[in-house]
Amino acid sequence: MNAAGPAADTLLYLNGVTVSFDGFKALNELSLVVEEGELRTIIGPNGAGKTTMMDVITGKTRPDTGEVFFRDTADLSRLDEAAIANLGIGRKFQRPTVFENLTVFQNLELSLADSRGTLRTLFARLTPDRRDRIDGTLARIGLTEQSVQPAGSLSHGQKQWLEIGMLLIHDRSLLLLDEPVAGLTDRETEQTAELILDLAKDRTIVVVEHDMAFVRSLGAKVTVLHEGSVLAEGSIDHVQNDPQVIEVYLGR
Amino acid sequence: MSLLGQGKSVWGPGFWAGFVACVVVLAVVVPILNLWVPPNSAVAIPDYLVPLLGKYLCYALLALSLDLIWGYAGILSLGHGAFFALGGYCMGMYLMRQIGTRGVYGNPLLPDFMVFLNWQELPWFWWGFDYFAWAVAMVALVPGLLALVFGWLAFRSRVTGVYLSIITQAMTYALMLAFFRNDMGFGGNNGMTDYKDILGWDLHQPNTRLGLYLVSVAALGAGYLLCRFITASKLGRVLLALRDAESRVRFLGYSVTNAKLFVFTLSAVLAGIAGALYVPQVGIINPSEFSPGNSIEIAIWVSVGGRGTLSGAIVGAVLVNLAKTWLTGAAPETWLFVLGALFVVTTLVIPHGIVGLLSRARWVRPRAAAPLPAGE
Amino acid sequence: MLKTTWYAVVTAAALASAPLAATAQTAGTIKIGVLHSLSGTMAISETTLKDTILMMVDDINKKGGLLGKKVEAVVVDPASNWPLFAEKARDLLSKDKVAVVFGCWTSVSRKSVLPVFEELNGLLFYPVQYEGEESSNNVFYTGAAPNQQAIPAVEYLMSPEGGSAKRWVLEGTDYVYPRTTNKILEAFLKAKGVAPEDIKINYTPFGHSDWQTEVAAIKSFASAGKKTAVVSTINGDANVPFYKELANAGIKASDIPVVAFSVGEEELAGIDTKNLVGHLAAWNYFQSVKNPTNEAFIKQWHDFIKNPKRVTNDPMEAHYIGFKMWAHAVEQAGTTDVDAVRQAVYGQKVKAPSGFVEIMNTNHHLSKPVMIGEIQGNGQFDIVWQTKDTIKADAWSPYLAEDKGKVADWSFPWVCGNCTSPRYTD
Amino acid sequence: MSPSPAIAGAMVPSRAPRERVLSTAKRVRVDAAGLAAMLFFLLAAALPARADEFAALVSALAADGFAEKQQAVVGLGKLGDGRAVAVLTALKDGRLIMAPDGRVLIAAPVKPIDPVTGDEVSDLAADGLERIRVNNRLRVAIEGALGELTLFGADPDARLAAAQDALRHPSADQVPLLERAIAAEKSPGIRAAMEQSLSAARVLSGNKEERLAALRTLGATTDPQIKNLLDQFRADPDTDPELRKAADTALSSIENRLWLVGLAAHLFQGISLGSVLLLAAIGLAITFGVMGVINMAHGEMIMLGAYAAYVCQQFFRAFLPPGWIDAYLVVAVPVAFLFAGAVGVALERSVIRFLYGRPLETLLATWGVSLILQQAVRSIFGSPNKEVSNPSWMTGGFDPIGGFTVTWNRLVIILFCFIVLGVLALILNRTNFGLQMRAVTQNRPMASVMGIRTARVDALTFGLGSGIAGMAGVALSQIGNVSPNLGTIYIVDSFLVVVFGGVGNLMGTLVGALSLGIVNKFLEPVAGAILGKIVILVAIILFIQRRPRGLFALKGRTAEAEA
Repeated sequence: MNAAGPAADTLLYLNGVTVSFDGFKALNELSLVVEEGELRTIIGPNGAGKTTMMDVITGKTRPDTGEVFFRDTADLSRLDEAAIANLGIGRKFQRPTVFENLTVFQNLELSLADSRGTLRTLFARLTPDRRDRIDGTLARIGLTEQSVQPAGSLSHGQKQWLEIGMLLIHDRSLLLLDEPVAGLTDRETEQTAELILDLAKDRTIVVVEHDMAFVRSLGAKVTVLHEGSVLAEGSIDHVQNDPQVIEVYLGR
Repeated sequence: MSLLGQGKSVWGPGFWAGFVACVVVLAVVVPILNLWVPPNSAVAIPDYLVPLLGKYLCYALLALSLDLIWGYAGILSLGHGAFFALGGYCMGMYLMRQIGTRGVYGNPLLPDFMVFLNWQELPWFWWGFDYFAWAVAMVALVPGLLALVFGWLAFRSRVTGVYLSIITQAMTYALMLAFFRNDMGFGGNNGMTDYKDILGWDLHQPNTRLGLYLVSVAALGAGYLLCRFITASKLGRVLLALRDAESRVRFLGYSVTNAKLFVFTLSAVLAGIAGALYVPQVGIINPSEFSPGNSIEIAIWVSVGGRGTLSGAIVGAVLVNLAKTWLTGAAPETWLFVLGALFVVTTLVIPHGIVGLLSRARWVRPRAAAPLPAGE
Repeated sequence: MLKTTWYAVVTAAALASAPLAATAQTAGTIKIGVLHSLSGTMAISETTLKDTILMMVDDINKKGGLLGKKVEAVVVDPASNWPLFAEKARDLLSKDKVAVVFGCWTSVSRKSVLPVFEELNGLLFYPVQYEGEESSNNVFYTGAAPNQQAIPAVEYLMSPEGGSAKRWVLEGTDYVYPRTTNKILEAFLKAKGVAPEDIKINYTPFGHSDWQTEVAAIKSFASAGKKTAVVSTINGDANVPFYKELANAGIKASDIPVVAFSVGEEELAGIDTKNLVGHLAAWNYFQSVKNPTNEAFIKQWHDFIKNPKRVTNDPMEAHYIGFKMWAHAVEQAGTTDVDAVRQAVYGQKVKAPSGFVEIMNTNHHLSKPVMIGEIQGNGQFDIVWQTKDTIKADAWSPYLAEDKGKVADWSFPWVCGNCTSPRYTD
Repeated sequence: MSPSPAIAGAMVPSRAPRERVLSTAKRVRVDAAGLAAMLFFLLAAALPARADEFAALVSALAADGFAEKQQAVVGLGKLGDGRAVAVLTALKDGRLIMAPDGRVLIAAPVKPIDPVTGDEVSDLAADGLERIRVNNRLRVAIEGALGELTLFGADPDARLAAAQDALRHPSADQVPLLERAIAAEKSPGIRAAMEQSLSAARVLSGNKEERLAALRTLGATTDPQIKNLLDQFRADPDTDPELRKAADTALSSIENRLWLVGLAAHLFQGISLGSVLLLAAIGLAITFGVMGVINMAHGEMIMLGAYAAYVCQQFFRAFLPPGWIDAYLVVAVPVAFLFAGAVGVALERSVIRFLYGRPLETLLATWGVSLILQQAVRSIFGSPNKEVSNPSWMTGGFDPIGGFTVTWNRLVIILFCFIVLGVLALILNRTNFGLQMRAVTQNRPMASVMGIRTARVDALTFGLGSGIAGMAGVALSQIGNVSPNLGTIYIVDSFLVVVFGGVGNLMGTLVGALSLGIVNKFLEPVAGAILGKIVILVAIILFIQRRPRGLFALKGRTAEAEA
């Protein structure tokens, strides 16, 4: 590990990450540090590189330059999605992506934390304790009645929760939530906020969000991305008074 | 069928009742109608129908193997005929060796087509095909290995959807050209035919044919149970999941490559077995089995019957080929119109195939079959 | 949902029994099978043969049928699919109980149905020139064997009349007929003292559509100073692009004559022959033959097909001969029983449109005249050479080592199509 | 019924002047015919003494045996009588006929002409006439005789042709003939050709200096026949070593040229094959590449285009003056485009529009459609191939650098192919329709919100793709056969090209097609036609592993996002 390496309690560490598509720099020398157990919200205008950052962390996109470390041991830029997922990094997509043709129950079953080996899955049995954990999660995300419905038939909000549930049940140490309340009613938004705060007790969470009210309600440290790099960082009030941030937001 | 996919209903009594019923019809009623019902009676099944039915069953097994990867894992192979044909060739080579000195040139060492190409000794890849066991092993191994290598290359580098379909087509096309070459040592365009006997039984005897037919029934039944076991397992749900949202499955930590590779290889082996049973019953194997058109037809059987439902694959294969047999005789000038129209109509009117339609029409809930996703 | 399968299977069975179990052997008619591809790649050539048989049936029924019964043709479409040929053959013999089958074009289709005919003791009339190396008791071969087409053609090209060719390109599609023919020709040419380096053999795939390279190769091979000729066993579809390339590359018949064994009037009808004048084909019949029988044949064809532009060709004539012979044999035997008819077919004579009396020999092959025709601008052939008399077909070629001593003779004491000694000793 | 020979002969169509630059064979024929008429009046008067001898030889052409005919032909050649040109040409083209009374006449559109007097003969019924047959041996003799005659003719093309022909069959006895010709020749170009032929002849005869000079001139040729001539010459043991050295230098220079020629030939063949692949694939690049419809009926669209060409040709033959026939192809292109396009639109409206977003279902439906179209064409036109002839301006070829022939039909197709591609690119990138098309294919709902009538755009786009396939069919009818199976030949290759190039990218299709064509043509001589193709297929498969989205893949998140 080089001298500029991350501190001991650092969970996620991005250093000088650059990603460009056909010349357009989606991430530009982005450096970011997330502490163990932290709840971090990331905001920024469209095209600021929020989603690309998630892609880099989860291995969907390889950075052109720069390094990405998890628990200062694993270099994420060398691993593929599955491996990264198995390190305990979970991701919730901007568009809720659940398996529409599987039932809610089956969605959770697939997310259960246990062996992912092809043959193992072929012979996997559904033991009582596993069933209990699934039922527990169903209760926690309030989808017990829907457990045998195809996930495709759920409402938008329910899908969001199911997806969070899928992250829960595979107890990840780091959750990446991409716009978890996009398109939700205020009611649902509140519930989601509670859910996230609840989750944040025992794991690290990074939330990407537009909705300022929601961000405020989380009351966590905020990072502002702009044109692929960090523009400002700090408490919500601090960043909202940052002239650059105001310029960027009012500018558009 | 409540509590979908939680292991109970899939193997419930309802299933076994239906399954046993089908097996009895195929494996008991048919032989009785063939052997003990007087031939002039209306329900009698004359000898010439038996190998025909056997052929349909082989096609059904082939369709099943495609449905496993297309209907459940979303891999549309347009080269599945290649695995079928390879299995067939392995069996064909065994049957050729059985001819011995009964060939046109009566050469004890070489098949006729090698004699006439002035070959002096048996090429290495023909060694061992005098033994049935070896041939059977090859029937599974050759298609399996090809699928393993091809699949590993393709899935590892995440070739998906249409790209995959087209290169599988390229694969079978290349194989067709290769097998057409007389210098390849597989009989060129004529392929292999005029078989005499298998394991000592005379292939021209009706009883031998009935035997082959029964073996086909067994193979289809076993293949069906195997596929059902896979699709009902957690792996089955992983497959469905990756069919619909591949990268999401990766983010869950499953190895998409391995899962695909597993079913693809398995499916290829099933196709190979189907081919091996097909050859002795139709009596010839030649390179046109590799033609891309044939592989596309397999996909058509599946979608006519109902993609993503194992029974649909079987029903589709049987019905389409029945229609073909019938029409080529009854309406030789116009059967292509009918068949073509059939394909257009099925895709337009009953997108989920016959079984899908029945399922909708009746209380049966489609198990993880519908709705099919937008194309991969 | 298994129930659904169950129901489907039942419907399937119902569907199946309807058409398949329909084994109505209507009295008062004699059924004959027509086994020619009406769709797929071979439809191009085979459809015409189907019509020819229908024409003959039509004709014989007009004349009161056979043995006082009407003749009914059962037409099926094996769709250029070789396994389907075998399946359909089985249907015709077992289900429709046809007395005889007229059909097949490609060697592979014949090979595929052969076991079926032998197993069920059926009778097949096969109308196309082929590679020989076969004499089945259940097949009558009414097309040419190699010694009735290939050898005479090459002899002609060697003669001063034909331009005394010294250097040879054997160009063929890669399947058994060209392979065998070229093998025989190679042996023949070497026997005639042609040096190996003066023989170029090349094979291309079916439906080969881009002939630039090959035509260029032929050109340069021919530029060695010696008079060069091309013997083409190129199959059906690939011929059109081949000749178009040939014509446009400016290869004149007077420079490099091309003699083809698979190009007849029907094929020429698909090619613009203006620039191919002088290239050759070898057959046992040409439409341009001048004699009453042929004029009647052509007229009959035009009346039947209702299109005076349609041409006749060699395989059609072969079917004409085959059908007549079978009909005569049935009249003689007074039955359609295969064994009786087979015996009656031996020695049958038919005044053929070729202008010769052709006879069926006990090796199940015909004695036929050989004619060399030059392509004309109007898509017809000018006969520039023909044998004085008919030539008896060799089922087994004297030029092939593996055929040494093989005899095809289904009359006593041989009674065998592939033996080196008689089956019976007096 | 086939028309009686005389009529058949008379029906050889009159040739357009455009054709003068075409193949040697026809140059001799065409111009000799024209020339004969002119020469006739000069010579008829000039050579009365020989007239009877000429007449005798002409009537000898009607002899039964080919041998006698041949003697007569050779005689006519030696005679040097200009009238012979017309006679021999007619004989070669099967226009020389014999009247029942044994008179030998030249068949002409109106009335036969007596070659001796040159008068029209009107006292004959058409049916008694019999065409005088020729065979290849006779043709060789005729060409030889014509060559000798035309060396002194008035027409430069004919003289040039004759000179080059003499180069093809050098022989010692040509020397005096050529020398006289060179002496008489005015045009430097033709004289050069004659001198080359002369040197070829001189290498065989003539004294040492002449031979040395001859060898030096021959070094500049690229004719494989000359190469063989020299090979034999130097192989001859009793050749003087100095000459052998000269021969060697000549040979090596020829070989170098030939190598270059071979390279050029392969390149042309490759581009030609590539252009065919490209034509077959462009339409698919629209329907499949842009719209994402796996159109298995694409091949049948090509087939329909080819039949459209056939129908146009038949129409021209039946209803328009014979002179216009050469224009049929020009008419066929738009006709094919509209027809195939219309069928495409109908197909889109009736079937495909219900299947958007379900590409694999479109595969099955269109496969069904392709079966129907094939059978439909089969039952309308019949199974056998249909004859679609090259218009005279696409017949034959020319030899740009000596050694290989560029055929007109392929050259035209290459040009046509690039024109089509160019126009298409303009439509896509410069027109409003193109803009709408891209809008719809990229974001359907947004496009419809912006007031684009997406349904209409879909139909038109599919129609465009099908129409282009139709035009491809017209082009393919010029090099291949026109049969109901035409489409099935090209469908697999078309998909390979589009996928190899990268779906949704015309540039990719272009580069893909051309590279496949060229590689194929360089492989074929080495590996053979079949192995070559197999190698390429395997190469494509492996390539797709490297670049899972083809040669010109779209980059960025849009491409990675899944359906």
